[in-house]
Amino acid sequence: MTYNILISLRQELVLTVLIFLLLFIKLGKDRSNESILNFINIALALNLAAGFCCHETAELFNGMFNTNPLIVFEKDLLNLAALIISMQSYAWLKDNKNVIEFYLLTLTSLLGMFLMISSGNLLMFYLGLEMSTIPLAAAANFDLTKRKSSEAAMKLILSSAFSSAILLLGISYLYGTTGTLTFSILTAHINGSPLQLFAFILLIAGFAFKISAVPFHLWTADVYEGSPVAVTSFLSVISKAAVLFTLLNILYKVFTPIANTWYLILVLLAAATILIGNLFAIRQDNFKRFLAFSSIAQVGFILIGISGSSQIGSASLIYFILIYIFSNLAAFGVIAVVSALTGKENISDFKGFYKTNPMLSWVLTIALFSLAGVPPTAGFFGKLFLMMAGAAKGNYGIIIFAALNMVISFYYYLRVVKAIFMDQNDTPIEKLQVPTVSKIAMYICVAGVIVTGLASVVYDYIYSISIGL
Amino acid sequence: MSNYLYILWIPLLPLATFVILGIFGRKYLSSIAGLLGTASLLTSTILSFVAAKQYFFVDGKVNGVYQKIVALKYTWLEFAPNMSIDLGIIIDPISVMMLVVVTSVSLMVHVFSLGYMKGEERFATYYAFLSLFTFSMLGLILSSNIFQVYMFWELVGVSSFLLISYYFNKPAAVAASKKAFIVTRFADLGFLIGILILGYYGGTLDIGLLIERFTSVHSTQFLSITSASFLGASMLTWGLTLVFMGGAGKSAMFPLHIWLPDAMEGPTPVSALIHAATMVVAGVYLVARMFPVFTMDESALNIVTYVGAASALFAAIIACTQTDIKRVLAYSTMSQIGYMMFALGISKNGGENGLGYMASMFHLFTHAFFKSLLFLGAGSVIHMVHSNEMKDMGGLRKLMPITHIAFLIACLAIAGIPPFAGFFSKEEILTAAFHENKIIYGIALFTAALTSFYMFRLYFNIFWSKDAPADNHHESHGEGPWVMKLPLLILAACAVGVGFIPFSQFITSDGAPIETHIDVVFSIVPVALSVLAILLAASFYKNQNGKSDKVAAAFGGLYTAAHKKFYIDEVYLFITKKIIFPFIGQPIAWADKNIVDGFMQWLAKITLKVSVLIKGLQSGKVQNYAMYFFGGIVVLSILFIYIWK
Amino acid sequence: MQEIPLSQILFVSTALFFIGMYGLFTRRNLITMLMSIELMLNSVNINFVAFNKYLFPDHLDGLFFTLFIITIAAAEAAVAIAIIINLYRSHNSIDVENATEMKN
Amino acid sequence: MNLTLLILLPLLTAVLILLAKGLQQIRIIGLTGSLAQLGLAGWLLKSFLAERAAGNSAAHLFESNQTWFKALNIQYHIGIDGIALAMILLTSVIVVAGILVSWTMDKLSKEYFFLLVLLSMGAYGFFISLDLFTLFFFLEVAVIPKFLLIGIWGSGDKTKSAMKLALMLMAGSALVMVGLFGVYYNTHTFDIVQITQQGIPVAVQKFFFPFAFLGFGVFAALFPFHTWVPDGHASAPTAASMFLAGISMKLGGYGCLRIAALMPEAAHSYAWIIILLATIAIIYGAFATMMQTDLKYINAYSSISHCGFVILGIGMLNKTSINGAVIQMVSHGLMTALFFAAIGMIYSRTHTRMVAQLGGLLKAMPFISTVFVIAGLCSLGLPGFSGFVAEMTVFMGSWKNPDGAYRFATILSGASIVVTAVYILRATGRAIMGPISTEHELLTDATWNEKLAAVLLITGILIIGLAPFLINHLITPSTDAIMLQMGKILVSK
Repeated sequence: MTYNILISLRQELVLTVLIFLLLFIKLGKDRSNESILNFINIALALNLAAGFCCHETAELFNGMFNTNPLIVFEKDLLNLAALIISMQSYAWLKDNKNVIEFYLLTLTSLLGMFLMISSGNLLMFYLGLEMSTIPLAAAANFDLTKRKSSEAAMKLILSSAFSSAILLLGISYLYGTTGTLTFSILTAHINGSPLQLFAFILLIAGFAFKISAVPFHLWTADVYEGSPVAVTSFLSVISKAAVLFTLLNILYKVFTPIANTWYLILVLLAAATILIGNLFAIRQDNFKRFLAFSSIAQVGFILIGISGSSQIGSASLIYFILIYIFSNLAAFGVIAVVSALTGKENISDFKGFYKTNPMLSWVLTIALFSLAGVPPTAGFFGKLFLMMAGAAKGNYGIIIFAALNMVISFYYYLRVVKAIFMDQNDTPIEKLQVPTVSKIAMYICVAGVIVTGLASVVYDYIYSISIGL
Repeated sequence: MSNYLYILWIPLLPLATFVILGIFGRKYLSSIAGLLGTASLLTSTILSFVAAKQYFFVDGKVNGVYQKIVALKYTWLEFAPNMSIDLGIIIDPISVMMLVVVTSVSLMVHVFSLGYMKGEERFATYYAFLSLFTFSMLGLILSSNIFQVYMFWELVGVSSFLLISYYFNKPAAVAASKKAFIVTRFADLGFLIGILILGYYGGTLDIGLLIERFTSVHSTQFLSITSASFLGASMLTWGLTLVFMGGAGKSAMFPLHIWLPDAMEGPTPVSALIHAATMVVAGVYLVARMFPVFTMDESALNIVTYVGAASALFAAIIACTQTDIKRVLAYSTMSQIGYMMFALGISKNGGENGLGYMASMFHLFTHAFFKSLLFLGAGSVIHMVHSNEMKDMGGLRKLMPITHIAFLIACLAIAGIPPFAGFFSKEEILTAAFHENKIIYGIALFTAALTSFYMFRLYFNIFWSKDAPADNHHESHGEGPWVMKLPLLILAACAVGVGFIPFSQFITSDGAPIETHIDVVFSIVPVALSVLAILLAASFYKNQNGKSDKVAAAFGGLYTAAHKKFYIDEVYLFITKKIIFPFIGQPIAWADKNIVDGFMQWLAKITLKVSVLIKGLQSGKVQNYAMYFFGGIVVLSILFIYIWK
Repeated sequence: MQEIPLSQILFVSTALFFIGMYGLFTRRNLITMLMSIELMLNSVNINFVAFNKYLFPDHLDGLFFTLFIITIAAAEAAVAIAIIINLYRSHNSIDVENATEMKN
Repeated sequence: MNLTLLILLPLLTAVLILLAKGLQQIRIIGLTGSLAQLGLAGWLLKSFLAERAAGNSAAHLFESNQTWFKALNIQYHIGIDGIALAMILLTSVIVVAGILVSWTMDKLSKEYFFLLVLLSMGAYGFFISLDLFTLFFFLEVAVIPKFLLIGIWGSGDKTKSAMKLALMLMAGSALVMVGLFGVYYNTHTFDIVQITQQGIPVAVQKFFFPFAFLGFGVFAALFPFHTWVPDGHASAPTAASMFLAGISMKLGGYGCLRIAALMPEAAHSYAWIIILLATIAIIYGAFATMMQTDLKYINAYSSISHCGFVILGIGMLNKTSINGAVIQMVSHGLMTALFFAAIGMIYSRTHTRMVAQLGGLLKAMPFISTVFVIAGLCSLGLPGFSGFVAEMTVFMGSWKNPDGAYRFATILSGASIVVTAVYILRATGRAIMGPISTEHELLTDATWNEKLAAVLLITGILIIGLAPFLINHLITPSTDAIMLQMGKILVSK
């Protein structure tokens, strides 16, 4: 029935409505940023809440769009992330005259991701993908006057256009060899012929580009550094998560016949990604760039988890994404506040940070420990479960490799902690007035970092709804 | 069998004193510390005399043989079933005898110290340490378990360390204490391994059981230990030799003797107690304790014999050349202990053949008295002259008559002049040696002569040689208070008297009394030699004439060598300072910094290097990014379409 | 007239794709690079149409896909050009070599 | 009784510390908390002995087992045997002492005490957990506090040391993790009890034992992974050094023991390597100590040497030697904590740790000097102190092994006690004895809190040293169980 459709599409619909509302607000007489921001945050919170109401499996528009508890949960995660980001960028947007455009762009891209996640068809998937990418490219350029910002946007749009061209070529060959675009039918026609493998590799490359896996990652650092913090966090958390969900979906549901191939590919990519990400992260001084590389390394671990190709694998992936949202956004939150209020974005600026801003320091530290995977933070469990999933196939080489890389990553996270707590600095960042909204967001993140790991119910729930190969 | 448990109090009382003085002494009891310690020890002494009386005269003997009685046995630490450290009390002739010796000598020293250490800042601490030592020594004596022996062995070592370094701000004292501890520690390592060997094959650590198993030729333990061998020697030899090594360390046998002379840095009463009468004979006691097992292995016994003999001679020669009176005494101690050792070595087990054993114990007994007497005498001399050097002394016989007499008696005793105590015990030793081994007998004889020579050299140098120094500071405090004279007198009496004890009635290798008699004909030779030596010494040193220097010059190299203690210390110094430190210690320390740790550092460095090396990948040119992108695709395609297809 | 075999069409499209890629890799002018990307997209379009016509004529998936690609390419180009213009504002050039501030 | 209290109590203390205001409140809370822990541990001991006396001969007492991650079959499974109990007692004692010696810590005191308490929580959790996952969790919980404690409150080249320590320990736990995964995927559980029951295929053991064992070995300062020890201990603030050497090095030893018990065949076949490394550590550590000039370095290196005995005891794989290893863990914990406390007291007064610059302290500060000497004597294995009992037990155990090479290893290790004597006496002779330098003459002796801490630790040392049968009775049943288990598996295979 019609309202069934409405329920199935509720998350998308809410977003669409919100987008249009924002357009009207833009057209109407201008309001104060505070009111707009509060309104949006509340709306996003509602949207998030709406996600939890009822989880049903449905298939709409003859397989173009399908949804199930897992997908709904994934969208909830993205909503959560969007909400947190928007709360954290409060300080930055408060006196920015283009606040609405920012939300138009990000929300549109979010909508695109929703469509991509629940796409049941390559065409739908492609549309979602582009819909999520193009606005972000514009958003990357949000600081119109900054040189770096426009450079970042340029790099993003060009390389994503290139990658989507590659992706499309892959899809076209896939279409040529199978004659269909629908996932459910596609599986039957996959036979691992060279052309299909080639097509598949092109497809994987497209994905790898979005999740910035080595060697398709090179745009990441520059774009993260150039674009505004809010956009960076959006890129590093939400779009990555969305693409990962889709990748998981496609690999586990569609390309099952060539599982062995993509298992190897994933392992290779994972190894390269972890290593390169770590090696680059060691040297970085710009915080966003640093987090870019660290997030690349994280993706490597995620790939290991996916390569486990079991229910544990997918569950651990989603679980890790949740944790990653909390921890990464906590870190970005602090940076967002600092850069919005002082414009400083370098690790060296954070020397002696603890003396002036103990609260922020602790948030940042906990976030970093979580990223490093140290108990009792959730990151520990996330990483460990990913590795367990990876180990399930008995390929301990990659596990040992990853374990040793954890030590390297530990080093650069501790480097930051060292700067914050131990390094002497006569001109530390002065005491900052953190807006309440951002504070709340940070507390949410920290609480998430602590609780998500220790409270096993979260993982058990995810496991119950997640899919295996 | 009557109850001997009260013997437990003999060691416990000093322990209690130590604890009390150790904790409260410094603050509250410093005034009465001495009296407290002396009183408690007096009780112990009385108790041990009671014990001796009960054991030797009342119920020790069962149908003619003195029994080994285990009065107490408490499992203290069980390593494995029937392999455990038991704290026990063993009572047999030698342990009871040692009880008497240790307590009475220690008592004398306690009393003497009341005067000697008067006014010391750490008076209480001193008595605490004394009590600790006495406790450890008594514990060692009473041990029924070889590991228990080892424990008290270590405790004795440490308390001696504490007492030697009593003057802790005197670097020499500290160095001496370190030397003493480390050398004996090294010896104890041998002891420990010996214990491990014996315990492993014997399947027990209980001395009684060990003896029982290793002396019965057909016991599995005996067979296994004798059949097992390492580097040609049977495990029994190894075990016993290593145990003896421990003994040699404590008893300052050559070549582990180097700590003893330096140990004289401690307060003189301490030297009298530890380094004359009690601790240094622990080695002898240990061998005697394990004697039945030793008799089962010829080679081990031979080692004991020859080490003993060598030490006796070696020390005697050095003693002739030393000028520090305490060092002379130290070397004489070493020499006398050498006597006891080889006496044990040449002895056999049981009956008349056990003469050496009995003689050795006898000499231990007499030696304890006259040697502590000598030290205390030297103590009161030093107390008066404030110097250890002979050249600062001379003609003191007028100023300190009592000391003089006592010292003379002691010298006569050690020289083996009848009817003084030393005579009897030495006679027995010589007799035994004569019957068993002529070479040893020769050495013994020569050493005896040397002994009387250097003792009287000492005696004359202190009390005669020049006239009483005119300066008045000697008169100022004369000979010290009665508490210092009384022990001298008592001990002098002992030095005269104890020789007449029919020792062989009580202490023999197998507990059964044997008949011994002094063969006048036999004893002419040694006595004559001693007398000659004394006369020689008198002619050299009675009053200052250049003779001695001439003789010394005549001996030339030998003299200087002896004067330099045959350079043994230098050898040790060379080994430690020139070999162990630079060739083992430093290389390891270096390697740890630069190789082991360096490797870890290198890992970190290399990682950073690589990361700098590859930073070109991120060129910042979007076109290169696209190329890498395409390159990635190409690689993947090649890998998965052509290679792993 | 007998029709052109699929292989030749595929050859053309592939050629087109790699020409586009070559352009993207070599040209310094951002606009030209954008055009090269359009070239690549168009080759993909040819693929779709050809596959659809020759192999699976009964559904129109390929054609639809082509339409969407064209649309999105347009959108992409629009945003890209906007960005490039903005880049020109800040850098006073649209040479890709000048926009390499962020590296390593 | 519920063992979780051991985790909750420190947690509560930590929270209260965060809420407290002012040094006075904080340290009062810290002290009360740690005393409560001590009391709890004592009560635990009492009820444990009561249970045993009542004839409850189960391997682990006070077990409780909740499912934690159902999907992954991860349990929160806790329970203690004698060995764990001994470790818990050790921890609680050292925590109290540590709090006491850092009584006047005024720099960021809140964070300081918070981290100390957190560290102790990790230790408790580690010792009570019977599930490898939980074990691993608590093992790593302890890492971060160490890093911060050293890096923030340390001295000298503190950040470098802290970094080195953190990274090496992290590498260690990474190895452990690989080992645990291996176990998990071949037994489908992390539960130690279950694993011991069902056993692990020998091939699997052979492959994964080295990872797990060496991983824990890093924590236990096993040669050649010991290099974090000297710098870490030397740079750390007093209490942190006490915790590091007293508690967290024991995590490693305990872990090694558990791993060896889990994989008996592998342990047997790798025994010679373990013993080789342990012997090297003992000798090498001893000689390296001999060359040190900084009191803290001396103690750090000697810790390497002493912890070698733990590994040696485990490697010899017989009841006596393992008993010895456990006793050595406890003994070394107390002894080295005492040592570091004394050094800290000296340093806080003289502001130098260089042996050459000290001298004759016995004159100025008799109490502290006495403490120092006692620690030294314990370290060189004097009868009456715990060190003697532990080392002798290890020797007796190792000697049981008739293999010539093992005998040789035992003798070499025995030789280390001579070297120990050398360096201890050198340090004592220079620093405590000898003439005192004029600027040190007027220094004051220990304050009440320092005295209390020292007395507490010394009491522990003496209890073990004078009445070793107590701890022996406590741990022997557990070691028997382990040996039985090993034997059973070895027979069945």
